[in-house]
Amino acid sequence: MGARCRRDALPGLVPCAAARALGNVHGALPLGTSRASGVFTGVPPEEARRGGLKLEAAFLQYTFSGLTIGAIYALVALGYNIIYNVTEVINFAQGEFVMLGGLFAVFFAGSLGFPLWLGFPAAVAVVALVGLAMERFVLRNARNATVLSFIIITIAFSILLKGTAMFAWGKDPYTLPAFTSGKPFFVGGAAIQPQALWVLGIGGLVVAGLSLFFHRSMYGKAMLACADNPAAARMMGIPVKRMVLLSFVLSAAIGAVAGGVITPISLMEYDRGALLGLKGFGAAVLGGLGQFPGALVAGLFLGLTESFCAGYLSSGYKDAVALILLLMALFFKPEGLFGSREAASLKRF
Amino acid sequence: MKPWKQRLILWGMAVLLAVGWLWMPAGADSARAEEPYKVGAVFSVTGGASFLGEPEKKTAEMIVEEINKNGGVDGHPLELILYDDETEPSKANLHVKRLIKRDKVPVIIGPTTSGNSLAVVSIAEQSKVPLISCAASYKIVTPVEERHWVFKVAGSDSHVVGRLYEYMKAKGISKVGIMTSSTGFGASGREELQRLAPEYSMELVADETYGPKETDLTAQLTRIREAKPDAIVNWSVGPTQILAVKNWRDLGMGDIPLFQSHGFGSRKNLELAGEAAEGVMLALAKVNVGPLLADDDPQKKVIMEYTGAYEERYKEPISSFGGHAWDSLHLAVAALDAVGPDPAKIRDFLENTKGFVGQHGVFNFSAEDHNGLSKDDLAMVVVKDGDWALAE
Amino acid sequence: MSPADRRLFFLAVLFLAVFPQAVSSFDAVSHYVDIMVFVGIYSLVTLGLCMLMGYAGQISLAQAAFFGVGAYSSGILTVHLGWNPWAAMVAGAVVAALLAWAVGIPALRLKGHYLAMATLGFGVIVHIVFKEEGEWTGGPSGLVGIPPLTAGGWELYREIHWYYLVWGTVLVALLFCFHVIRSRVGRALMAIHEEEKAAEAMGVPTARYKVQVFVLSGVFAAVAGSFYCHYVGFLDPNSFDLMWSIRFVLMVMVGGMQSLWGALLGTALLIFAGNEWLHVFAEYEILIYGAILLGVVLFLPSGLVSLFSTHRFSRKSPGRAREPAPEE
Amino acid sequence: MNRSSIPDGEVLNSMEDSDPILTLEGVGMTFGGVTALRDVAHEVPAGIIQAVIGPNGAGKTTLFHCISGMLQPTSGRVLFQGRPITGLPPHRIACRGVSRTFQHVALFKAMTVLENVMVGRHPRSRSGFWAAGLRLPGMRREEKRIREKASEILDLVGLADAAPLAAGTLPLGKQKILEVARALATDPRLLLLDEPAGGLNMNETEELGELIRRICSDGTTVMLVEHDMNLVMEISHRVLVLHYGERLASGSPGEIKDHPDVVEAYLGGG
Repeated sequence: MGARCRRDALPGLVPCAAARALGNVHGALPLGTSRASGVFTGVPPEEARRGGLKLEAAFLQYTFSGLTIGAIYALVALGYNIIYNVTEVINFAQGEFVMLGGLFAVFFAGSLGFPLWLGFPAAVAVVALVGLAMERFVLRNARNATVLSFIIITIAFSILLKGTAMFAWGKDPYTLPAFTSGKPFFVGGAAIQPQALWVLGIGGLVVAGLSLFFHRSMYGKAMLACADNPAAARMMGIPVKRMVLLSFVLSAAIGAVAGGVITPISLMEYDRGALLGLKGFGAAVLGGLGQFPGALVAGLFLGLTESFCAGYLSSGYKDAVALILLLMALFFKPEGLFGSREAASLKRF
Repeated sequence: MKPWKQRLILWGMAVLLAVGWLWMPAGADSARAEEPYKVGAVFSVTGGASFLGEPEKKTAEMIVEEINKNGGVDGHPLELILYDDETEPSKANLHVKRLIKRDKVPVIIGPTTSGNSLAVVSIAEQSKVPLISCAASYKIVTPVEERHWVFKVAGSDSHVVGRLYEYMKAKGISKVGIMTSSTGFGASGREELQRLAPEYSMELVADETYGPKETDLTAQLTRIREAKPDAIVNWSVGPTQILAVKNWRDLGMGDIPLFQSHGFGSRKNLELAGEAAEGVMLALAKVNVGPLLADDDPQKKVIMEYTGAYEERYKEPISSFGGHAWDSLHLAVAALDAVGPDPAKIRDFLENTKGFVGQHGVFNFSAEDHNGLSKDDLAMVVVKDGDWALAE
Repeated sequence: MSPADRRLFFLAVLFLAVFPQAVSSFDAVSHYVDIMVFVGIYSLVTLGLCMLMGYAGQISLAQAAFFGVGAYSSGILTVHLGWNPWAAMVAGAVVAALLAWAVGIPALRLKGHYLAMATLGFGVIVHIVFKEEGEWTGGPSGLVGIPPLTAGGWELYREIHWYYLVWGTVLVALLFCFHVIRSRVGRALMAIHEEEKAAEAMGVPTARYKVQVFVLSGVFAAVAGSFYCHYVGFLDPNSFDLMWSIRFVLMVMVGGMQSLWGALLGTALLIFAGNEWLHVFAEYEILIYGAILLGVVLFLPSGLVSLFSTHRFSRKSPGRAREPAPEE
Repeated sequence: MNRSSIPDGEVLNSMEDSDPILTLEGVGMTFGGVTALRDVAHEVPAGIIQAVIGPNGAGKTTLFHCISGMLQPTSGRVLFQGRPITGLPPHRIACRGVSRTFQHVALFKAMTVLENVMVGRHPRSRSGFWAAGLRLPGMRREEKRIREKASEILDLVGLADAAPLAAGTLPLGKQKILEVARALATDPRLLLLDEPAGGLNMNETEELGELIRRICSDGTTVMLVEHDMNLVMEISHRVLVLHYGERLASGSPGEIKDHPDVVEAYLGGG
């Protein structure tokens, strides 16, 4: 056994000493500021080039992983926006939809052995049903509830979802095979997993589909009308109740899509929802609550910020960065980076 | 609210409370013909550390049944009073007090986690009841002058780190990049990795931490790669240790060997990580690799017996954490058998126990060492063809 | 304090005074005193939260953070800097007050969902700080070596001492809150809860009051945290995470957030349930929490106190809690 | 629109020599492109009942919001007793002596009638958290004074019997009166009443008119937005007419009744 280790697992134990020294130079430098390694005297130009390339590769790597997780945040943010637009309720259980989406995808595609093209939509459909149940059987029963009650109700529901998931799947993390197998490929020294492309692609599709839905279809337009003025919408014969229901279904489905595509990359377990939900909310607020393009940009921005923070500053405080951004946005620009103050002032804060 | 409705709910609650009262286990004063020997246990059966506490609970229950079937301890039936602290220090605190005050147990095994153990050591000290913790932190039994009544059966992280560094040194590795999760487990590992590095002339060229809910470790690994280490050590439990393996493989870093903490030592992790885990190395307690042990290994027999019984009864692979419950409970039983249910005598017996063959090693306690294990009780293991194999 | 509340208060004092003697004679419940110490500690937190939520109508999902700030201030100052525990306790309260003030000014301009999310985000950030600043807080491994509380030369090591210390503090805090409620300030808080615009037009500086009551709740939580710190003698960041903030809200809501008695009742019920009665359910506990929360909000929005005679328990006239009185 | 059709300055001077208690200087308010008030200038002499009338959407309530600080005018400024109050938060304006009622009743419904009025004493009392929590003697004396004053006001408006009831349980007419009582408790120099007679029956309206007169004769200037023209014409000394956010006319009730622009606005603009 030892021989195997020495040959296969531990090669290159004696790399060129100069490269090591260089590595240390870079290790000690603030990485983000020293792209041009050549400025250090005494460093051979060839090594300098290699060092520079490495830094570039790191930068690219952070960008790719930031965009991937950012796409997920953006999807979660879209979910918040859809419900908020129609009901002005913030659904604290949004993150749990993501968790459920991932775990149901594992259930259908992994445990039941469905092919992925069937298992993934099945997972989305089931989670959409959960969203439907949440609106129909819980929120609708709280008719005269105060804002506070709505907050507590959605929190309570998220606890229930989390607890149920813990029962159904236990506490272990689950993984899902990538949508397409294949080795990661390298761009400029940075590794990209094929699944990351699926995340970005499907995220893009969802956004495109949503904008078509809201701007072209009757249903979508009717939903937006409910958001603007429910009383007027009701008078014009739009079934507001059904629109509210639809908004929960849609938003749960989008959350499930996010969960399904990210699981092959990051695994999924029962208590992942809260943090994803919180960060998605951060993206929604940064982008201006109710603003679809804003959510998209803000989600990617948040993902990149986190990734760069983990890469260049401190990985321990990575999660805090997103939340600090959220607080800053809430405190100083509650209408969001891309929203207008006027539009925001008309909303019920 | 209508008055009759009010009354209905009030009565309903009163009935529930009454039922709850009656349900409570009978107090210690209920006399029985055959006075049983009691052992108290506090495990994290639920909550964040349930993956540790649950096999501990199962193991303890299995052992008690076995012992009672074979005539009990010195003629007395063994009674295990087990509470779940839900991985919360305040509950561990309450339960240990309850075991001492209400249940009047002469010895306590657990708690499961280092945090909860540290939250109760002072109670054991004040109440003068011996406590055999199943957690790893060295702080539980140091300084030993202030831990007169506290023992632990889990090897310290310093043993694991020592074993890893020893192996690396033998392989000519000197620059190490470490990545640890910001949990009690990860933080303790990080502390030991930093503390012991000079002793084995290791240079830590990278030191990354990450949250336990992290979804992507490529940034951390990329940073480590920048620092050009000879080897990487990841120290975490839960999904992040799988992510570390996957991302390490995806980033094409297979030429830098990856060492994991002993937390990786469960078959479930091997399944989750799949092919990516080939070549990952770790230092494990021998209980994990029973079948691989040489026949003349002193632990082979007890490990194989435990493994067989547990897997037959629960239809699931053993985990090394259940081994802690085995060790602590058998130590407690040995003490009860020898000196009876007297806390002070049990303590003295435990402190003088030598050569006790358990699941996690051969224990040699002394007044200076309330753990009794060393790094030599661990085996270096490598992942090969989706299974464990002994390294060297 | 209304006559009914005063009667109840004296009953409560009486009950609390004899409780330890009463339970200590029964082995089966002798440890209830220990549980009551925790009930007392958490009651301090929920009393403050009740003032904030039930009276001023502002939600906070950050109470665990203030609880933690108090606990860690006490822990760090006594362990690393060797302070006297009582001085550390005061320092912890001051730190929490400053923090609540600094966060409250921008945060309490927000309403409803936004306020909830802002406080939630703040709470999570504080939790991350507890985990990351390992040099001071002990990080995720926890802070050990916290000295016991001493009073007048002798150590507080027996549960009964703790019991009287904690419950004495709770009763003082309760009295303080009752006095505040039945005053100009309390009326202003309730006015903010009901019609913020109208309150403002009546000359109530709503922003300042909201921040003040937020600070009050933060200070209460911090003092409770200091007690917790010395009582348990060990701090783990997970005792101050989001789930605890939600639990505090749950305690207040279950008891009935429109009444200070409700906060005490809810706290006692949930702590006893969590430590004694829900063990039967073990893993199901999380589900039961969710179900209780949902059930209370949907079917019993004014909490358990609304089941008792409304005259005695609820505040003077809590909107939804009471059937409309007949017109003159 | 010709906005100076009535030379009100002369009329005012002939009627009141004192300084105006309220001066509006070119007050304008726009909401995202919609103009609610445009360049409104006006002076309210102290001690009178000043009505503000106009068709729906004329900007009357917006004007009240601008005076009481609920809204910040986008242009111009408001002077109270000669000092600008634009930009002050509503509670500071209330402390200066401007109080108001709301078009849609905004009582503290779960609090008792007496407590509602006691909240109104807020700007005229001072004890804070500490004083209250510790029940300092000063606070107890003050509390007693607040209670006495509030009862006195309830007596004045005829709600003394309802004192211990929850405000939300009163019939609408009484709620409207309670709003006035609550506003009176702040000892206002200027009282803004936003449609106080809305939803009241004939008898109640009459009583209200009496009450407003009494308030005015006690030295409080009253500004009143009202649709009930009989009430307006009966009790007010001056009337300001707003139309599409602009000042259309101002004068005595008699002058306004016959003013051609006003007649046209009401008939034409409805």
